[in-house]
Amino acid sequence: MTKINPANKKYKYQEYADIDTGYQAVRWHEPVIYDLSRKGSCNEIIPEAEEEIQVKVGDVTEKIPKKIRRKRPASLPELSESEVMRHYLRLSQQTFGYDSGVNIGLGTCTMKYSPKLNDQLAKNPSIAYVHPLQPEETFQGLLEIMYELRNWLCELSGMDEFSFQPRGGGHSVYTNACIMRAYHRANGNSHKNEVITCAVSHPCNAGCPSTAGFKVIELHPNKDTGDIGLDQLEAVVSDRTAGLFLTAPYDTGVFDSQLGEYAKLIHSFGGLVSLDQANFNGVMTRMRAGDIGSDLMHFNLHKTFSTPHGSGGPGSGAIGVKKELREYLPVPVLEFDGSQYHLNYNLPRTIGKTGVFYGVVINVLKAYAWIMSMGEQGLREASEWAVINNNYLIKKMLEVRGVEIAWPNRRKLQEARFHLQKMKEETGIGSAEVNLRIADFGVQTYFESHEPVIIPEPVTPEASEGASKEDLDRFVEAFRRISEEAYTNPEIIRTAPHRCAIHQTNIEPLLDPKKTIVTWRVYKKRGLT
Amino acid sequence: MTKINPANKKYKYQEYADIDTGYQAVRWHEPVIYDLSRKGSCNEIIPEAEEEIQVKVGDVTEKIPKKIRRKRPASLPELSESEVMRHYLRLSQQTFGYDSGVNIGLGTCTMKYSPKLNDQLAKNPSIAYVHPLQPEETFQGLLEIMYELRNWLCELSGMDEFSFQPRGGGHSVYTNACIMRAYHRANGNSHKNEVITCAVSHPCNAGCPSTAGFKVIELHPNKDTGDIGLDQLEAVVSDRTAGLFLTAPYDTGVFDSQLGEYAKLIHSFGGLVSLDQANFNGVMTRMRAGDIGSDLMHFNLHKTFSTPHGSGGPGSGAIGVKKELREYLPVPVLEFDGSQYHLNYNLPRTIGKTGVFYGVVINVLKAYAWIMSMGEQGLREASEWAVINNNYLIKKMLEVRGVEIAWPNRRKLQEARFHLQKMKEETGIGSAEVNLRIADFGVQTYFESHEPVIIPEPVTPEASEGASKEDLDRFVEAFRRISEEAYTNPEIIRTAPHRCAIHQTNIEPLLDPKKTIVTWRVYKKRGLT
Amino acid sequence: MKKPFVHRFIPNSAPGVREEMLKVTGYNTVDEIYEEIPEALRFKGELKLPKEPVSEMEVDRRIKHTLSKNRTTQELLSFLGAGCWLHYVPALCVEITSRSEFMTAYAGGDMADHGRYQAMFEYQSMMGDLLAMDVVSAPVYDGTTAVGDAVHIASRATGGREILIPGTISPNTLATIKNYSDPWLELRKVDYDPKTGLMDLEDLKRKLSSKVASVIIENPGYLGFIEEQCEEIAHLAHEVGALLIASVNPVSLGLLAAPGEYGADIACGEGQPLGMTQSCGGATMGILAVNDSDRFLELMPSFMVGITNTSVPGELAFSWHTLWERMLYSTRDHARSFTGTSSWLWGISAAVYMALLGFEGIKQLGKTNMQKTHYAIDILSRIPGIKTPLFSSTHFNEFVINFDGTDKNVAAINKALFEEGILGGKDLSLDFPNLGQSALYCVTEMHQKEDIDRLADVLRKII
Amino acid sequence: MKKPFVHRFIPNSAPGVREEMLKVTGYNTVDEIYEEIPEALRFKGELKLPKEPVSEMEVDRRIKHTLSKNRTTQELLSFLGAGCWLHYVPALCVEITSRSEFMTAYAGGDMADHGRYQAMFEYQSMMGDLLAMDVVSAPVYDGTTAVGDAVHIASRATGGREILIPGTISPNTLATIKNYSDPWLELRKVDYDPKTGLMDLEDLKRKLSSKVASVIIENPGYLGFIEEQCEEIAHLAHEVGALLIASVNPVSLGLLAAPGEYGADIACGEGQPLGMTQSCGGATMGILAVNDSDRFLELMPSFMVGITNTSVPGELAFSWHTLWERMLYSTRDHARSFTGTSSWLWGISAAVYMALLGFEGIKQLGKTNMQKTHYAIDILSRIPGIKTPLFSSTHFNEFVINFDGTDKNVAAINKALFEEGILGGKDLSLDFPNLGQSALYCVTEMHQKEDIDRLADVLRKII
Ligand SMILES: Cc1ncc(COP(=O)(O)O)c(C=O)c1O
Ligand SMILES: Cc1ncc(COP(=O)(O)O)c(C=O)c1O
Repeated sequence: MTKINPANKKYKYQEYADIDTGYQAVRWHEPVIYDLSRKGSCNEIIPEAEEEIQVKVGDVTEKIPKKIRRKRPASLPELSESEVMRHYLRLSQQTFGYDSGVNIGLGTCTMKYSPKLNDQLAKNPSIAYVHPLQPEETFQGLLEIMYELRNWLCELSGMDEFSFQPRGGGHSVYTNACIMRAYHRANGNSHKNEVITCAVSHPCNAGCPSTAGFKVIELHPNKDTGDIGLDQLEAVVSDRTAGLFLTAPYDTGVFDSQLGEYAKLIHSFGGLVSLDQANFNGVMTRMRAGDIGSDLMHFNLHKTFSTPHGSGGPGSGAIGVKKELREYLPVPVLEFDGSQYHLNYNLPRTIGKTGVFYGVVINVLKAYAWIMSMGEQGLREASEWAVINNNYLIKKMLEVRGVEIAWPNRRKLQEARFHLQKMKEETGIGSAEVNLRIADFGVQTYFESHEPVIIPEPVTPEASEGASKEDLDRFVEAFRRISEEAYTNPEIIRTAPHRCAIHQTNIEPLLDPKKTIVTWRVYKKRGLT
Repeated sequence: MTKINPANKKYKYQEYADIDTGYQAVRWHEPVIYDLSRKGSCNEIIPEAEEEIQVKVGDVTEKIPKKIRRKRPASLPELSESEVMRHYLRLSQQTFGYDSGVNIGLGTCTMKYSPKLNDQLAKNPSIAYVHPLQPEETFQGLLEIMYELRNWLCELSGMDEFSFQPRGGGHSVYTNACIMRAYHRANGNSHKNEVITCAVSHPCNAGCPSTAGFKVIELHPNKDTGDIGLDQLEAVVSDRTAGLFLTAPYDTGVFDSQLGEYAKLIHSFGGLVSLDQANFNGVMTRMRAGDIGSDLMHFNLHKTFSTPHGSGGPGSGAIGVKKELREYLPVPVLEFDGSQYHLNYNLPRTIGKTGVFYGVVINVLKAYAWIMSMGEQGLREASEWAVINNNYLIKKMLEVRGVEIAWPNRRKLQEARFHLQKMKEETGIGSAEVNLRIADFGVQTYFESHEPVIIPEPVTPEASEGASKEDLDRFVEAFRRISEEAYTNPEIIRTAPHRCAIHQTNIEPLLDPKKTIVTWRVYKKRGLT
Repeated sequence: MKKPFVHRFIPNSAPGVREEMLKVTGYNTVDEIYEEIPEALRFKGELKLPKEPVSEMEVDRRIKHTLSKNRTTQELLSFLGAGCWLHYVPALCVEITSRSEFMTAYAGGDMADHGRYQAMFEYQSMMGDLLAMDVVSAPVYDGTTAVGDAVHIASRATGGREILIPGTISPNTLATIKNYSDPWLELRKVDYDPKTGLMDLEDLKRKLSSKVASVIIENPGYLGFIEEQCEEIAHLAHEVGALLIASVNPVSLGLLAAPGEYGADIACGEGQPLGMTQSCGGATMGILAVNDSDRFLELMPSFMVGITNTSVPGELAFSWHTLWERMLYSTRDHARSFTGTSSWLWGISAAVYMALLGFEGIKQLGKTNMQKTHYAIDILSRIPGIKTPLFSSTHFNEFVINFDGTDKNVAAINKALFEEGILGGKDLSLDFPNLGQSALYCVTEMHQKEDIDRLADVLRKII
Repeated sequence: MKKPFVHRFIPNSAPGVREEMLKVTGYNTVDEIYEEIPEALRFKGELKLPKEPVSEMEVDRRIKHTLSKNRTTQELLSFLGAGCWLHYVPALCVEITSRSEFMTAYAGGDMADHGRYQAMFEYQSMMGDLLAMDVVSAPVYDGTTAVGDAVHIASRATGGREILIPGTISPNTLATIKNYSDPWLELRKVDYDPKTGLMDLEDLKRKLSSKVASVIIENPGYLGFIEEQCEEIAHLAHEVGALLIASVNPVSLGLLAAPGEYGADIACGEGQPLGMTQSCGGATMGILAVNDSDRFLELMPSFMVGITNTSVPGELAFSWHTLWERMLYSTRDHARSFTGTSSWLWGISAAVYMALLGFEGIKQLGKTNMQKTHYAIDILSRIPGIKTPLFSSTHFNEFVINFDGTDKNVAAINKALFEEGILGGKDLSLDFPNLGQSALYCVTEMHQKEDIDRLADVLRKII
């Protein structure tokens, strides 16, 4: 049962607008907050110091040496509290969150339901008001949760130790790259300065080792298989190889069938394997990085493990390493002596830190609560459902005129790369255009592809276990209707969106550093050009 | 500076729709939740009893005698958690709350900002998890707050004692009517069974005494002054008069200039005066019911005192009485012995209870926090602003073609009654029609009038201190544009709304008991007729 | 010019705005407008109020400090029920009812506020299904006022003047409906069987007559037992033209027959278990429902959101204008009700609760409650000196413990329990003196086995 | 057929759906699809994980129980700062960041998610005003990684290989940027004046050369004092073509000169004070800004939301595609950054915070912090054996107490304080051994006078 607006079958859209989809986002035409400012409005949120203190110390701000005093007041907007509330309420309503509706489009993002209980627990004063430098014994509860999650992730990954210090996926891969660097140095192998990755791994698998100073060799997937293939790897591996950074499964949805062989090959050259399992969602309980030769790996707690995406973070990375690499982990590492939990800073070979304190502890809590809610059985089912949903989506999407799939010979797990090359040829409408239009149907836009764009006109949705059949049908129905439009009335698509809070955004000036403006103060000076 | 959609001055609405206003509500076309049901979906929110308990007691539900067991399962919808979340999220977005935008239209409702801090405090476990029958000494904190608020309200009203038991304004007036009844009976005056009210007091001033068994005499305001006038009152007062129930100021915005005389007159016949100060917002610190002869009165904490309206409650009434009437109050009454707070049930002449426990304690807390935030100075300023805002609104509204005001000779405090009789005559568009259209402008609809409709085509907005000048201008601008439409293109108005979540609602079947349907089960049986 | 007083809750209080706006009004000062209040009525004295505004942080600090003097049922082990129960509040109920739009909306039009009207229609619908009743109103104030409303409906529908109430009726409900029925009606208690707690049908028959407007039952009874004779009572009432009012606990209806199933004409109850925290009794909602009969529909005193269509074919809509003329706002001097602003937010909470748990969930919840309650009864009944359950009927999640076999009264026992961090059951010795030293205990899904065991251990120790 | 496993987080897990959907896929079982994973790579063992799903109520209960083992800075009197501060969190920050739409959105398109892009542009803009910088990015992970990013920007902009850092740099920041600069850059500490804590300009001059990419300053310094020589340092750095990186506390900027005012080229800082709770250091956001110069704009590693127009004249819009090619996603194997998902939600919190307090509010906040801090310094300095402030410069809201004049070390003192319910300042003896037995104390608006007095009393007692 497709639930696009059932009541509206008989709705005469034409009476009110020329293009209807059964959806319309709210349009507040909300100005930039500066344009809501009223000179002199202010909110007494923070009190002055107590009378006695003021009397005692006087205006100590006068002790600030003149040369370091603020010169000009910042021209922050001035609004009263209710106006701030209204403004951000409206902006929130103009944001299509996971809870708002179908989010299947965002492949590689693993959009799933973030349980509200977990968000509420993370606001509990018993975590919100803990300072990271309190004595360990005063936050054993939190350490227990972190340690338990560590244990569970060790089980799920086959790794021996975890750190939650990284605050995202990129941060994790970077931290792993630092560990790899430290490892080779410690072993006198500073010449090992090349890493190998592939073009259909998340870009951070190239970018993070690069940032850590490695030379990066990027392989492309085989045209026929979608794998990189042992032959390619053999051709580039050498004594200089520090390691291999791969995403599994690839962004294309292909699970490289020779991962095991790659690991052996890399190991035979003294290299390490770092597996990016940010997108673990299709394979929980079905494969473990540690079992197939990974020395390092990471999960994104904000993907597979349900922590909310927060409009773009805070996320949370969890890096797993084999015991040989434990000594290189960022400090502190979690330890349990049978009765007390400890933060051990005493790791002589530690890389030190790649971020402050212990990572996004609130997300550790949320992931912990989520796994507890699921149980092993639930994790297994969730992966199965991600896979079934995705394969259902594939079948349905391929019925849509102009939609094709890359590597149709490969079975796909949690996601797949579609493309619209045919549609583009036949109608001039490609993926970028369709993506302008799709939100008009009350579903989230979709992820096209990371660069390099190996498959032209790419479309990469991902149906996690959070998607229902009705959601999938709705998403496909939107595609079907857009395809119809492409073949009959492409102008609707080219001028889209028509049903969003705003209209087609002109990104051209934002691609030109001369024209780019990212603050109001510059906009006020220069205006748009 | 009128802020209707400034960016949009140059917006070619016609391209996308024929009628634009600079606003469009979200349209999810969200089905009734039953239509989202999926057989067998369920959410494990509550666990089964522990194994040991289950083993020990077995399936005790079998002990329920057959004849009292549920026969048919209730056909509640079955959805998974994220679907419930999505559904109600969407419905919330299709609701225009105070925070959403201009709410000036809702006269007599005193729409103002409800501080978020106060809502958050009311969720503090130290109030959320207090049971009302705990020993007094275990919730002294809460009793302290209630008692302090009692003190403050005594000050503000000039009354001697307060009870928070009533859960709304109507509930308060009713409780006051019960007290009045008990008082006269206790004084051997059971023959005093008439109360006097007036048509421009809130209907509960007639309805509640009626419900309490009084015969109600309803006076009409004088055509010229808007007051009821001593002469009218003298004509109906008698030995049978139990009391006078008036709202001050009236729904019309008129503050009856002879209130003091009325009180004297009523008292001279042995009657009591009960003043409805639900709409206290314009006169805080400027007049006190107790000083002008009221024996009983009430405030709505959910109006003047900022507690959120909750889509229609929970509100909270606070009834104030003079000390002679204290012994009739519902039990328990709050007391303080200098060190401990008590709930005194031992009031021999108490009317007993008109609701459960101690009333809407969470709103007592919120009102307390609000007054604390304001201070006396803030209360006074708030009233002044309500009055200034309203008088500004009056001036601006009267510039709109077809808008007039009742009793123009009277100065208005917190609200005023406008009317569109001229517009109706000249265009056929009256208040009901304009009210269909106004939400299209991104402002809340307005309150027309209580019954009886003494002033035809009434419009009763109320600008509390929460309204900004920009809000007022926006509201008036909407009126101005609708007036323009009325005179040029009234069809737009008659077919409105066009920019809301749904279209013009057909209320005809809901005015006919034969056709009225208020549950899905009946709808499924009968459908709309 | 007055020194500007800028307050965070008053947008216009920014400097300069007052002057600008006053100018438009044509008045020089706001006092000029206030002259409208006759001199003699104006207040000019001093108020004993805190003078100055207080910052948000300081309000937060002070109130948290004051509240911290409270002790809670999270920290103490509580067995209090008696009209306010410790149930689990699903996260979604909190999430949804905290949404600013629902929290702050009020009386907007059908189309502007369509979402909350739909939510309320859904509440009514789901509650109708749970109760097996066709007409449900938006929630009224609380469970006791709902019974009060029911009593009015019944008397107006039948013209009867007597209301028969169970001998075990909740004292809170009784106190409330005493007012509600005055001066229209007379309340008469029907005896109960001292062994089972059930209504004494013989006494009922004796008291039934054509003067009776309705018979009220509570199910589960205030004292926790399941009233199993509902069908018979309905039958007996109907025979004399009286109505049956059933006041029920909504979370019992997964297991117990729904009012509509045994012929109740009016159903009511307290909705607090459906996702509201205890809040010192301050978060309540009255359930009120009648059968779909012209006889009752128009007598409903409270808002009902109806379903209808719109100018666009196929579009459904919801409106609160349903039978407007029956309401206080229209009947005025002939009103028999006073429900205005009531408990809509909690109606939304209840809707979320019912949708989230579904019927199976509510059934399971009932089972969990009963099992834990019976476990408690089972182990407490083994304590020498204690008699429980006092009534032989089946219990849902409350039950009476009689302590006459000990040498302590309930007050003393509760005091001793409290010293161990336990809130004992509600002392019944005032409201039900004939039950001796008895207390009403409540056990729900929130009690762990070890909680119950602890109660037993401590009781054993102290009596 | 498998017995259906229905889970609340898996809508399709309702009975029957699996079969129906599998049929469409053309596979008989999901295992058939999993055959895609080569046999050898498949996991077939046992996992030591909790097997069964757990109900929401039970998760709530267990986790609250575990968390209750923590002690908090609400209950204990805490003087800990050192990178995570106890500031008041305005209710609106919580309200807005709790809104489902902001909490759960992620990577939607410019137009579908317009609201959060606008919010982020507003964050950038307000932060730009506060910093007096023209280019601000969406927040990065935390204050230490922001400095890490800054270091990369500086070296790429200048080609320099050396980074001069203050001798008093935060150990957390130092640890992070050590990694970030490896292998690109060399970190060299500049001496500080042992009396004032300020950077030793002579030493700075000695170390400055054309090899230097940037000079980092912290203001206030990690040890709490205000670095007053910013302008001179900027000048000295610029003279050799190096950049100035200023890492600042945003809530100090009501009083202290903004980085843009003294010529900083890159500004960074930890945004946690702007409406985030301490959360054991788990709620952080890195502030990152540069001046509006072509030189730096394209070197920004993180998302920036730009302002633009739309197809409708007059309409403004916001997009995160800003200079996409500079980002990791595009540069890939030549990347010098790795910021992906970072801390947008906290950016929204910061936006709300800045809009709510306004510049005057932030200034007042700074004053309150300084006054309380100086009050603390004042009364603590009178305690015999204590030397505070250790540095003679003016302090913002942190300061060093030296206990060398007592016979106890910081560890012992903190232990004794803890026994009185006080969390003493961060022990500096490990990170700054040359400061002897010193601790870093933090006093903010959240400390009442009596809190500070209590600290003094207890300290007097225990040392
Ligand atoms: C496979 C993979 N790796 C890494 C990342 C990067 O994660 P983050 O955005 O948290 O840096 C992503 C995020 O999309 C991903 O899908
Ligand atoms: C003057 C006046 N009295 C009484 C009431 C009734 O209040 P409630 O809706 O809480 O019953 C109102 C509400 O609009 C009112 O304005």
